[in-house]
Amino acid sequence: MTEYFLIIISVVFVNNIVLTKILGLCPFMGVSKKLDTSISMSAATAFVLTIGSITSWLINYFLLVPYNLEYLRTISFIVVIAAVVQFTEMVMEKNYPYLYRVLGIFLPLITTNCAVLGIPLLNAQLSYNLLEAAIFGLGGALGFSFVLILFASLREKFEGANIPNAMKGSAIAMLTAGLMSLSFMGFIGLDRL
Amino acid sequence: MEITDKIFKFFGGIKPNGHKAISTINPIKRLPIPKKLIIPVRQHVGKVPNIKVSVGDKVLKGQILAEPIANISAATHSSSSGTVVAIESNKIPHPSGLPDLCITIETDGKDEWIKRNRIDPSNLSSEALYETMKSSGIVGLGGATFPTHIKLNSNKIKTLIVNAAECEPYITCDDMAMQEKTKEFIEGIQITMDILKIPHAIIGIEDNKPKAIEKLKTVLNKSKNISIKVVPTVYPSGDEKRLIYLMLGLQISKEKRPVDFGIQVFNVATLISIGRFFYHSEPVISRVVTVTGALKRPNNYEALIGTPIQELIKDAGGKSDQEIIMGGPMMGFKLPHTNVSVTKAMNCLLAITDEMKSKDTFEMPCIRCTKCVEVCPAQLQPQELYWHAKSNQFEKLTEDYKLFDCIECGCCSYVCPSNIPLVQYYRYAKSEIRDQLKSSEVADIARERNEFRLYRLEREKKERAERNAQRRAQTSDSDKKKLIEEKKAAIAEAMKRIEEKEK
Amino acid sequence: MVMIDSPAIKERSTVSTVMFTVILGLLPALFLQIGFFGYQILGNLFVGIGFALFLEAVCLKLRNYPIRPFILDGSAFVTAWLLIISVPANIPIWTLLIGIFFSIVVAKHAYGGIGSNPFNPAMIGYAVLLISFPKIMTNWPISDGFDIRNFIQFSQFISIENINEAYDAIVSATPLDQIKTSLFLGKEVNALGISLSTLSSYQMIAILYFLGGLFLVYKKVITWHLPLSLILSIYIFSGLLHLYDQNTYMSPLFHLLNGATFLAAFFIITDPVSSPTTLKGKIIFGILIGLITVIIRNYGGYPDGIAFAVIFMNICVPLIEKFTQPKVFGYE
Amino acid sequence: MIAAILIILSITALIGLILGYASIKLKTDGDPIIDRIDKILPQTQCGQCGYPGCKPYATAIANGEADINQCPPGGDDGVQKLADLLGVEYKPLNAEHGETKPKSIAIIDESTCIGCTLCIQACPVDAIIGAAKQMHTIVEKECTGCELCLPPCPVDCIDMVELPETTDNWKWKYPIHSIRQQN
Amino acid sequence: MNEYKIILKTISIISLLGLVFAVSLSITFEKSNPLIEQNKIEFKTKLLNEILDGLDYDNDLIDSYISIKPNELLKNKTETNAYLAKKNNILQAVLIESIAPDGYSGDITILTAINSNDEIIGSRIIDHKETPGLGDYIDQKKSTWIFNFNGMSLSNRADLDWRVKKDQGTFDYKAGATITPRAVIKSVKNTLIFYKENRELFND
Amino acid sequence: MIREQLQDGLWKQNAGLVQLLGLCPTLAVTVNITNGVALGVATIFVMMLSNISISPIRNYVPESARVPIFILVIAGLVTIVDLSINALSKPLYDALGIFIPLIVTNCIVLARVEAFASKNSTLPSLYDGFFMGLGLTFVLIILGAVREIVGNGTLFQNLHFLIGDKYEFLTIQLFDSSDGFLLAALPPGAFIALSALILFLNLVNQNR
Ligand SMILES: Cc1cc2nc3c(=O)[nH]c(=O)nc-3n(C[C@H](O)[C@H](O)[C@H](O)COP(=O)(O)O)c2cc1C
Ligand SMILES: Cc1cc2nc3c(=O)[nH]c(=O)nc-3n(C[C@H](O)[C@H](O)[C@H](O)COP(=O)(O)O)c2cc1C
Ligand SMILES: Cc1cc2nc3c(=O)[nH]c(=O)nc-3n(C[C@H](O)[C@H](O)[C@H](O)COP(=O)(O)O)c2cc1C
Ligand SMILES: Cc1cc2nc3c(=O)[nH]c(=O)nc-3n(C[C@H](O)[C@H](O)[C@H](O)CO)c2cc1C
Ligand code: SF4
Ligand code: SF4
Ligand code: SF4
Ligand code: SF4
Ligand code: FES
Repeated sequence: MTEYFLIIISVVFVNNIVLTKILGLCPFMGVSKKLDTSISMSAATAFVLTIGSITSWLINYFLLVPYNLEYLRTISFIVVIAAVVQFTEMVMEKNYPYLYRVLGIFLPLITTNCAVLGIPLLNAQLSYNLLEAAIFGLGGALGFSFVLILFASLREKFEGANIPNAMKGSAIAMLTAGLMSLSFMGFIGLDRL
Repeated sequence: MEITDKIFKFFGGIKPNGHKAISTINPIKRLPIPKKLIIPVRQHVGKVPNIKVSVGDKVLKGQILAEPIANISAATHSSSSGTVVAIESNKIPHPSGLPDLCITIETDGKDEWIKRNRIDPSNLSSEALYETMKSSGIVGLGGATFPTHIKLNSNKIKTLIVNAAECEPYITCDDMAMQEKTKEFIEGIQITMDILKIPHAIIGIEDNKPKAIEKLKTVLNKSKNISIKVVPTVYPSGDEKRLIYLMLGLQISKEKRPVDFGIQVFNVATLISIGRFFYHSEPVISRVVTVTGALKRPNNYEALIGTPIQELIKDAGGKSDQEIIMGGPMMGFKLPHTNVSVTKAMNCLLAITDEMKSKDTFEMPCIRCTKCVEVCPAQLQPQELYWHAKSNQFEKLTEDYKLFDCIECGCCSYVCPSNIPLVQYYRYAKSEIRDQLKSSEVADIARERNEFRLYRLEREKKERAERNAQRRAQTSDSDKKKLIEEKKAAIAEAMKRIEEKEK
Repeated sequence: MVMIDSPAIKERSTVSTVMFTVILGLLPALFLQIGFFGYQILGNLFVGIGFALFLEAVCLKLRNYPIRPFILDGSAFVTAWLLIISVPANIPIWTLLIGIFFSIVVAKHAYGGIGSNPFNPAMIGYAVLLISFPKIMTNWPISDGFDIRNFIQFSQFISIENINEAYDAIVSATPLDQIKTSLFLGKEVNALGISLSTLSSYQMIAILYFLGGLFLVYKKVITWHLPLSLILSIYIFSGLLHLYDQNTYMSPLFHLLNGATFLAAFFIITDPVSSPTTLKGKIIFGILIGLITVIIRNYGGYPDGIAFAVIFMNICVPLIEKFTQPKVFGYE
Repeated sequence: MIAAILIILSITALIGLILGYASIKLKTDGDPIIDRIDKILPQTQCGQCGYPGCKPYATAIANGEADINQCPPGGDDGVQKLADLLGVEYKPLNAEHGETKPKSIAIIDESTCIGCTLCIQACPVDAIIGAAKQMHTIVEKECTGCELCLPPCPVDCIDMVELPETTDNWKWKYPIHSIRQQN
Repeated sequence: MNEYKIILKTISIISLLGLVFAVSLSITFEKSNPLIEQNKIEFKTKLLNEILDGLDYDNDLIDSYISIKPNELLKNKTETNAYLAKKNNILQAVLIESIAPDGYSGDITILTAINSNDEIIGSRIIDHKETPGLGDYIDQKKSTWIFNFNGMSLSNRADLDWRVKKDQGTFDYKAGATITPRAVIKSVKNTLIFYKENRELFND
Repeated sequence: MIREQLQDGLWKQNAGLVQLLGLCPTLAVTVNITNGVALGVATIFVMMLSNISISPIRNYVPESARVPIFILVIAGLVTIVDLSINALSKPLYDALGIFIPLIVTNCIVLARVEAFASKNSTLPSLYDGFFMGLGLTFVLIILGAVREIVGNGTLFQNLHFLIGDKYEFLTIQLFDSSDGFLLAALPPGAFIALSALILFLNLVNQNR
């Protein structure tokens, strides 16, 4: 039990997938302008991440490892993930057209969210079992959603701030991400207990 | 609703120095009838009334100059007898400094009344009463100038609250009126109770008016149906909803009106006017104005509506170039022009003092110290309102932060260490939001009309096509060929023309 | 013509009065600090605040803001002061100036200057220094007790060089740090010989921060919500751990009197700009900072986690505020 | 090699099957975003955006054919709102499509009007009333100020007049003594 | 009918591409794999040789190892390999990997070479997460601290000497970072103890 | 056309600074110039290849499987690059770690495929891949240089992994690395440095 808890603590706080591991930054920067959209985006990403890490684990364990085909990891993982995303996208377009519209170019880009491929790859590297892999995926999703939502809520506030013109937009967002990352450095060591 | 002696203290509020003593030394003063009265046609919220006189007409005191045209509208009367010399745009006391339609009367000094007969409200049907009130020109004299006949036209009212708080610093007109016109005041309350058919009224009065309290208490000694509640002096206890809370412990938001809870609040001056209207058939042609501030002889004046304010200021020992605030120091606005005249809304003329001028006007950014939150009587988050108003985030203002519950009392600005003109930001945002609402309504109409037009054109086209088809069916084959050829030629010609043009 | 907006009258308090009251609250502790550690901290304050004001002026100039009123508002003064008293007095001056640069330029002016910064500038400066120069930041000068001669005796006004070698005679880790090291090495708490009957220099200074903080509450510069919730939170959470195992967790009183607890409770988490404005929000903010601090102190990599806890909670402020909006007059 | 090929092929074939099937089952129609865009547009119906009216422009934006900064009557505010709605970057109004003017309405000089009905046909919101050979008037409340009636008028009898500021439509201004020095 | 076509088209194009890449990838893999494996071996041998510091041996190190189960002294969590250097089939040295779990920020992995006299030939830090600039002086890339172990053995040093100077030992340390060296020293010492206690494992 | 593509790739539509795509490698591997260059070159290579592979088949790709197909191509190419780097320089491979396979998910690659290659013919697509990749590589190099100098006091550390052991002398030691400003080498420093770079770009654009 504790080790699962620690996995979550680790990916959410200590080795946060976005701020410490530096994965999934493009959607982190791109879909954080408004709180509402960021919440939808994190839900979609969380879904894909969890499903993705489970299916990838299955592929790795049952297909690649037995035949010594580890070099096919990248291609097989990502193709499956891309299909999951595409499927999610279609479901969304059908059922939540407005959301689909707002998430815009970032929905297909879930596929290219580094975290989405990174977590299954890390799973394979760390040779986690299925449960651990699923929890790692879920934790990664939580870690991503957590910082994305916090970041979006901060950025919404910036609209009223007297930010210098040259800093407006992506510069201040990047700086904020840096300072957020700085604060996450404080959690170093908590994944040991 | 149970009425007890309990005072319910509301959240927030401030206690600025009252400065009330300076204008209560002398009794209310009357000035001679001015040579010219400049009477704005509209002095209330609502529709502009219809002008009933024309240039050159002789008018008598109390004669209707303009008649209400809709429910939310009020009449305007002549304050003295004389001749209408102009009906034109003129400067009015308004924060914008924009002119509005005014009727200028040259007085004849005779101050001759039109024929008056006493009206007994108990003899009138409610419709007749409503119409009578509509022609009285009585509007809320507490500042809002909302037509009183609407506020009285309800059978749901259970509680009448008399707003005698007069919480703004410097202003003393209600205080003096209660002391000197006690009888008319009580009469007004009585009649209003009769009209509303309720047995009881409460007067809410701040404890910084001991003389008025004393006087009222002695007069009301025998009467059981009018009670007095003395409330602590905290600005803005005079605000309608704060006062209701003070008296009854009932909180009312912007989304509701006191009538919805069976409560109606009237200002002292409004009630006096009601009394005078029913006992003396006197419409609103004058009001008590406090003239105070940086003047030699601050005083209260019973001024005819339309009196140029310079006459009051001169009498109070002021100079003609004095900068004047209309209303109190908290809610009033600086008059863009001081050559305007007394209106129904004018309860106070405050000559700007050195202390006000030296107010540090350097605006620093908000440091979120929440001093403003601690004093906001509407329990809003002024710093958030400011943050979003200054960056035009209107949606958040109305949805998340309830901007329209702000009563613009100015408590937040009063305490803000950063000297931010918070109320100005709120007024700006409110104007913009109202304007956007208005234009989206206009846009909706335009969209509908455009859609209808497109639909109409479509229909016409179809009809025409049908007609053509019918006609074609009647024409012979050779005719058809001919027609086609003609068309072809026409097209070729058109193409040629276009080519030439492009060259 | 004078511009007069309503209201035309105003209470006489300005941002500067607020800020310099804060400095007043910090003065007594400074006196003790000099007595214990020597007047080097004065040199740091002198140079550091000067540099902070200089940077402030440069930023204002670049951003086309009037300089005088913003320099006089005292916020840079407070920020620099808080940063300087949080770092060891023997810090090489260049290091300190880097911290001040991050406080004033990166954490404050990049976000639009006073009032706009989401993060606590002093704590950003502190965290940057701690992460970048852990060696310098964990070696505090050793005190031989309060000595009035520290005020006059010449030692060093500021230090310029790095402490590269082990000067065990003059530097040591702070009590929290020492405890952490000992626990790391498997010692038990009661074997550490730490008693609270005699107050160490750090603890006495902490008590003066507490008193200075009460002064701020009295002056209405801050409300009681933030300090009380932080103090209670640290007390309760560390108390629970202590109850659970007395041998590996220090007593709650130790946690209150050591590290930056009181300084943070009254002077740091109360930074109006970067803390929540709602009352409920303030309480949540204080409690969570306390919780994170206790966790970092007991399990994390840093001896004292307040700076990180503050920055982390700064990130959460907009969300906290969003969910703790008080009810408006008349609404249920 | 064979194993690799088989594995990849089975994965890809499966995916192809699922996605192909989904593309048929989950077909979508209609785009609610058009109405939301149209709601933001000012409905002046002036055609300055390059489309015959606001709705066509809204459709074009939704389909990604038009940029969000082509409507001068909507002004910068409008562009900002569109940017917010669509989650794209704000960009200043494209000057090619004209600039934002204060709201005005058309007035027909009734003494010159010859009653040709040309303006009636041009008006997108039917704000002009009058019959052939009779003097026309414009319903002030309904005129959007699109100026489309100006060019067809053969005798140039239509003028655009700006709505004057009155105490009714007056707005409180943004507080002027802000911290920033004017530069 | 049409629907079938769409599905079929999707399947065929994606599978076709899959085929192309499956083939080209396997070819690339077969071409590059030997190189990659060789790289791995070279890298490891280089490291081992460096620690052995010129020791004379004639066997192929990579192929001659024994597996060590997780145990309390070495603190290894999974089975690790201990390499054996032999000359003429006589054991000259062993290379044992150990983990110091009590570093400041997590595990420190150390590789220690012990010669037939039970003396340390050398130690190297394989992996650590100690604070850069503070605890990372144990790393051979940053300072020569780790070379202090050269020549030490359980018998030629007193117990006390296996300590940092602060604890009256012989090892240098940097002020403010004593946890790291203490952890490393403890782990290296334990490696020697492990070797002493399990000598028979290596001598078969 | 090609001029415009050059300008877009390097400045106006710069992946790392303007479009904010491809951020993960930009921030994660740029602890020194060598990593930056290596990953940059690998990315350029993948972008060019994927653009020219997809451009010719763009008309045969069914809408419903668009992204999976694109990503399949990209992933295949990346794996080839990945295997090659591993075969050529193991230390470099270790240093770049998980970020080589992650070129697959480097947003800029798919973004260019979607935005450009799937709409244009082969040759312009090739240029597009090259210039966009080059723009990103410049950012990688600048960030790498800044972070290496400030954080570690060196320049061209590990360059010999890339070009051979005999060039080890190229590493320049500016000051003792234990005096380095550690923040620069850590994740927060990466963000802050990129922020500074964007600020610089904004300032230049403002002044023009
Ligand atoms: C636009 C507007 C509409 C109002 N409608 C009503 C109404 O329908 N019935 C009523 O009794 N009072 C109505 N009132 C009067 C208010 O209840 C209130 O008494 C008046 O605004 C004076 O309050 P104040 O000066 O605090 O703003 C209305 C007021 C305004 C401004
Ligand atoms: C901040 C504020 C303070 C007010 N103070 C008073 C006051 O002191 N006396 C008063 O009669 N009305 C005051 N009003 C107006 C009342 O809310 C309300 O409009 C009035 O009592 C209604 O009576 P009327 O319709 O007879 O004017 C105040 C309004 C506001 C917003
Ligand atoms: C951020 C930070 C990082 C640290 N990193 C290490 C480290 O890597 N290795 C170490 O031994 N001590 C490290 N320490 C120092 C320990 O907390 C402790 O101060 C030190 O080991 C005790 O040294 P002393 O026995 O010389 O007092 C670090 C301290 C801090 C604040
Ligand atoms: C009660 C109080 C506490 C403050 N605490 C801090 C602080 O912890 N850190 C800081 O940089 N500034 C602090 N300031 C100063 C000021 O608020 C700060 O410089 C602003 O964040 C700058 O925008 C404080 C000010 C007050 C009034
Ligand atoms: S009082 Fe002024 S500075 Fe303080 S929070 Fe309110 S608006 Fe901001
Ligand atoms: S003006 Fe508005 S926000 Fe300010 S205190 Fe009054 S009600 Fe509150
Ligand atoms: S430019 Fe004119 S027609 Fe086009 S959207 Fe704007 S108002 Fe409508
Ligand atoms: S009257 Fe003229 S300006 Fe007004 S809406 Fe019609 S066409 Fe447009
Ligand atoms: S490069 Fe875009 S998410 Fe990682």
